[in-house]
Amino acid sequence: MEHGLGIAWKSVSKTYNDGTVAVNNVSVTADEHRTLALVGSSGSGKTTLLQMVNRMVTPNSGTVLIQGQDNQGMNPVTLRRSIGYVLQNGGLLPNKTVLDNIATVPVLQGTRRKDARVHALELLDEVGLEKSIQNRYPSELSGGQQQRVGVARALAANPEILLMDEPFAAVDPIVRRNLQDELLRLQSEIGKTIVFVTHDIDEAFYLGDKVALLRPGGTLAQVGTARELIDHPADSFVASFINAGCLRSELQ
Amino acid sequence: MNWLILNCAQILHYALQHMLLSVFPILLGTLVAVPLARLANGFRLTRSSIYVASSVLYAIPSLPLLIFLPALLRTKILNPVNIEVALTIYAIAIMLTSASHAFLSIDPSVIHAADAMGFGAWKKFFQVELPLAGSQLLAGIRVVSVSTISLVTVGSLIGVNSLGFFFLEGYQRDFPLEIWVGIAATALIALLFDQILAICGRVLMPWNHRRVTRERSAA
Amino acid sequence: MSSFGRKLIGGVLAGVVMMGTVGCGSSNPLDSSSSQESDASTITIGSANFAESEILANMYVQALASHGIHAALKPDIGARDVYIAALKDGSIDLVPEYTGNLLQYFDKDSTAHSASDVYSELKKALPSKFAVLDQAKAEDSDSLNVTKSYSEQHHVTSIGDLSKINGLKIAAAPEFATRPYGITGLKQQYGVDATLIPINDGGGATTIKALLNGTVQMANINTTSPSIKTNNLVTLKDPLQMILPQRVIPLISKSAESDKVTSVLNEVQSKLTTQDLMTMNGESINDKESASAIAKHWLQTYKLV
Amino acid sequence: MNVFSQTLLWLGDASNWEGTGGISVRLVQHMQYSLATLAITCVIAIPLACYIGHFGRALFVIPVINALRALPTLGMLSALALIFGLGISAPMIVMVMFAIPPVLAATYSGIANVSQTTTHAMRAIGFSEWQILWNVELPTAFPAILGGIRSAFTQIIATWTVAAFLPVGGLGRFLIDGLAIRDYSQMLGASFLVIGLSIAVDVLMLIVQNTIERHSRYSQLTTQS
Repeated sequence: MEHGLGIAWKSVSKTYNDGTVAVNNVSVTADEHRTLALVGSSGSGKTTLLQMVNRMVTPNSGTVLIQGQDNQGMNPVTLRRSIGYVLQNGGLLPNKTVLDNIATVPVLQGTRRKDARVHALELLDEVGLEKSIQNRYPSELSGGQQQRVGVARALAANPEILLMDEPFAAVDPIVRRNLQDELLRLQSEIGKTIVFVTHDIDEAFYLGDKVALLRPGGTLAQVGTARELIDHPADSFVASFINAGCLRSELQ
Repeated sequence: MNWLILNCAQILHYALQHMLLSVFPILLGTLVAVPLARLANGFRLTRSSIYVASSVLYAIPSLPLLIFLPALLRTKILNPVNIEVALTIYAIAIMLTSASHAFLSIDPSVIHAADAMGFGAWKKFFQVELPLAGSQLLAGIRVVSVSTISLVTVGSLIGVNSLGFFFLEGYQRDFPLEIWVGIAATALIALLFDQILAICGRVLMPWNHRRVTRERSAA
Repeated sequence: MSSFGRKLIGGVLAGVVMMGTVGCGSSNPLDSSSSQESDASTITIGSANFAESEILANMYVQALASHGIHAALKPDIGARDVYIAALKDGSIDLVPEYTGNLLQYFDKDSTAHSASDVYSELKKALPSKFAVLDQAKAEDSDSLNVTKSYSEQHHVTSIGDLSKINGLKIAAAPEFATRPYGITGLKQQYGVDATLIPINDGGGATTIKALLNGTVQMANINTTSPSIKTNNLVTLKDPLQMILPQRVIPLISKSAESDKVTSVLNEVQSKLTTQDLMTMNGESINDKESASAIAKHWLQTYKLV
Repeated sequence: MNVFSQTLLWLGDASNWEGTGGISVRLVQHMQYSLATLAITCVIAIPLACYIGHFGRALFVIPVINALRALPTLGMLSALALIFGLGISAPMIVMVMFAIPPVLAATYSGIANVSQTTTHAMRAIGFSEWQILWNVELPTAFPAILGGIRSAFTQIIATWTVAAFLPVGGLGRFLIDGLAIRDYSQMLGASFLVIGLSIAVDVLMLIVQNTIERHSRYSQLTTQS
């Protein structure tokens, strides 16, 4: 497998059977060991694009290449186990303890439960959680704690790729900033290929090495670094989207 | 009141018989209905007809079913298997609908997360769907248990005796105390089974009983 | 999904469940009662759904037990048709019976009337699988009763006197409708039209209440029931002997018969008198004693236990 | 199975349908008993559920009434028969007692899920308690009430067959009397009639439910939301 390719969406489109066009002929790449932020308002197809990577959504046309290989050719179950996935509400299994939640994917891959639990304990540290919460259930954790466990679970199987679907949207701004800093620190240490979906342009600029801005109706407005989008917005839509965001960041 | 003391051996005998006759249908009814409901849920066609199937099964009057089973099963008339099979059919009728609702009530985002993590169908059923539908399934089993325990008494009309014996003998001898003792004993057994099921629920599903502790954010 | 379509599939699903459970039921290992019967030493004794039958069944069980024969009791099975079917399929091996009714059950148009004729005809009429032991002196037969006031008011002392009264209602067990001494018998032999009010208490308290409060004009009550005397009811005479003599007699499957069983039970039969039946019925209905206690008490008085 | 052919013969034989003990008389009796039971049940259960649902008081009544379901039918029938004697009152009371829980639970849940904010707002505008109940809570709860009545009705029809243990009419008579003389055809025929009756009633109620829902725009709105 060639290195340096990360994830490539090749003119992918998706129309749901109730007729809504979620993604309309989008081509974009996520560089390896870098973070791509997919940003846009709701209905811009950012989550659909993300879910094409681990084949939770199958595009009507176009292909998704993972390190140069078409993901349609891979077995969906093994593919999903090799990709970390963080959902908005943490997506934790309410009936398992924090430790068992984190150890879920390695156990699915066949690791012995005891070893998986040891590794899970280390991950608790990495995402900044105390060991004392290991036997608690998700319903006993705060929003911030649940998100951290979600990230730890996604990292448990040591995947190459990490998909994050608005993971910090449901927490208050202060905790969100902490989580964002944690993610940047982690990324600097472990260098995963991260695809981060958000509707908040500041978060996209703050976290994304590259930012892809999507228009409602699932078309790509512009792709580039934060600096490029701010200095040379491709059109009025990009400019107004960014200005709305920047106004807020100047006030902070 | 000394009737109670004089006959407590007989009462205990029939109470034990009553419990034995009820346990089997409750367990088998649940073991059959839960997977069947999950399977039927899978297809849109059968999902909507679960309610109809249950109401048809439940509409069958108990007496003729008890009479015809010996002929259908080629068993002896007084063999308790007949009433066990009849009660199991009723247990399935009740359990089908509540099991179907239980599985439909699971939070879709958790199912989505499980799929995304790469759970296979069987693992997802046992490790995710069954535990999460657990509390509603348990409510269904408790309804089945109560109705089975009270339905066992109909067996006395065809010679398969349980606490129902006291209803018939009390009615013949114009002896209300005997009937009320039978009713009280049946209700007590229903309560006993109900509490046992409740305790099983608490032990098997601890996550249902712990709420958010005081916010101790780690950041 | 049209509602009819759902109904159809629902019906099919119900059918599948029914067949599945019935199928697995028939091959069901949990068959506690039949394993109990299979060991030859145990003899299972059943009883009909009224007190006296249960007392007699307890009596036989305790008598056999005291002679080392293990006997299991299956009380309160149901009416004659039900416990005879249970005897046929081996659910039970023996049941207390009454000569007249049993004869008429197996041979509707028998003409025997005296107790000894009935007994000899009965032995001939029995299906090959069954046998009867000695008939006791004790007799408990069906009897049609009216209240004293009704009898005086309508000058009714014999069944025939009823033929001129219409709108007659009689309280009896459901099977009375088809018995030769029942609704059919009344019509054919005495020309009496009566509608049956089916009461499931074996001629017990509810039947008496129905007679006393006028819901019914007539009631079928066992002659050994104490309530006839206590309510000074008038038992109607049966000149045409529609109701045959009903001596107590054990009906047994030949497969369970043995000399020991026969000798023990015949000894009990030889001691049993009609008066005993009346006292025992009194102990059950008035003193609310259990059938097993009454049977034990009787066996002890005759030192059979 | 020849018993099926005998049953069809029994059902087909016109003489079985006539006379006081005939099928038609007992079928009508069965419907009369069931309708009377349903009427009495609704008169008791619906107002009670309205009171509990609307005012939120006497909530302990719900579990107590649900516990009634644990009582054995045969036991209650024989116990009350000794108190009330012959006649229809004993079985009627037992049947009503077993029919109240489903109707009460359905009506209560229908009324209780009208959000407190709406009732509070209406009270603030000046609606009287009765107007709130009549104009909002009952119309919203109507589909749930109909569902409760429907399940109670089928249960009533089936349970009246056991009531024939006592000297009452109805299709159950064929079952209890058939049981005594092991007359399969009479029993199977009667049980076909009972199942047919309960399915017919179920479909009828379904049609009534759908037509009512289609016409009243208001309840349509609430069921969709």
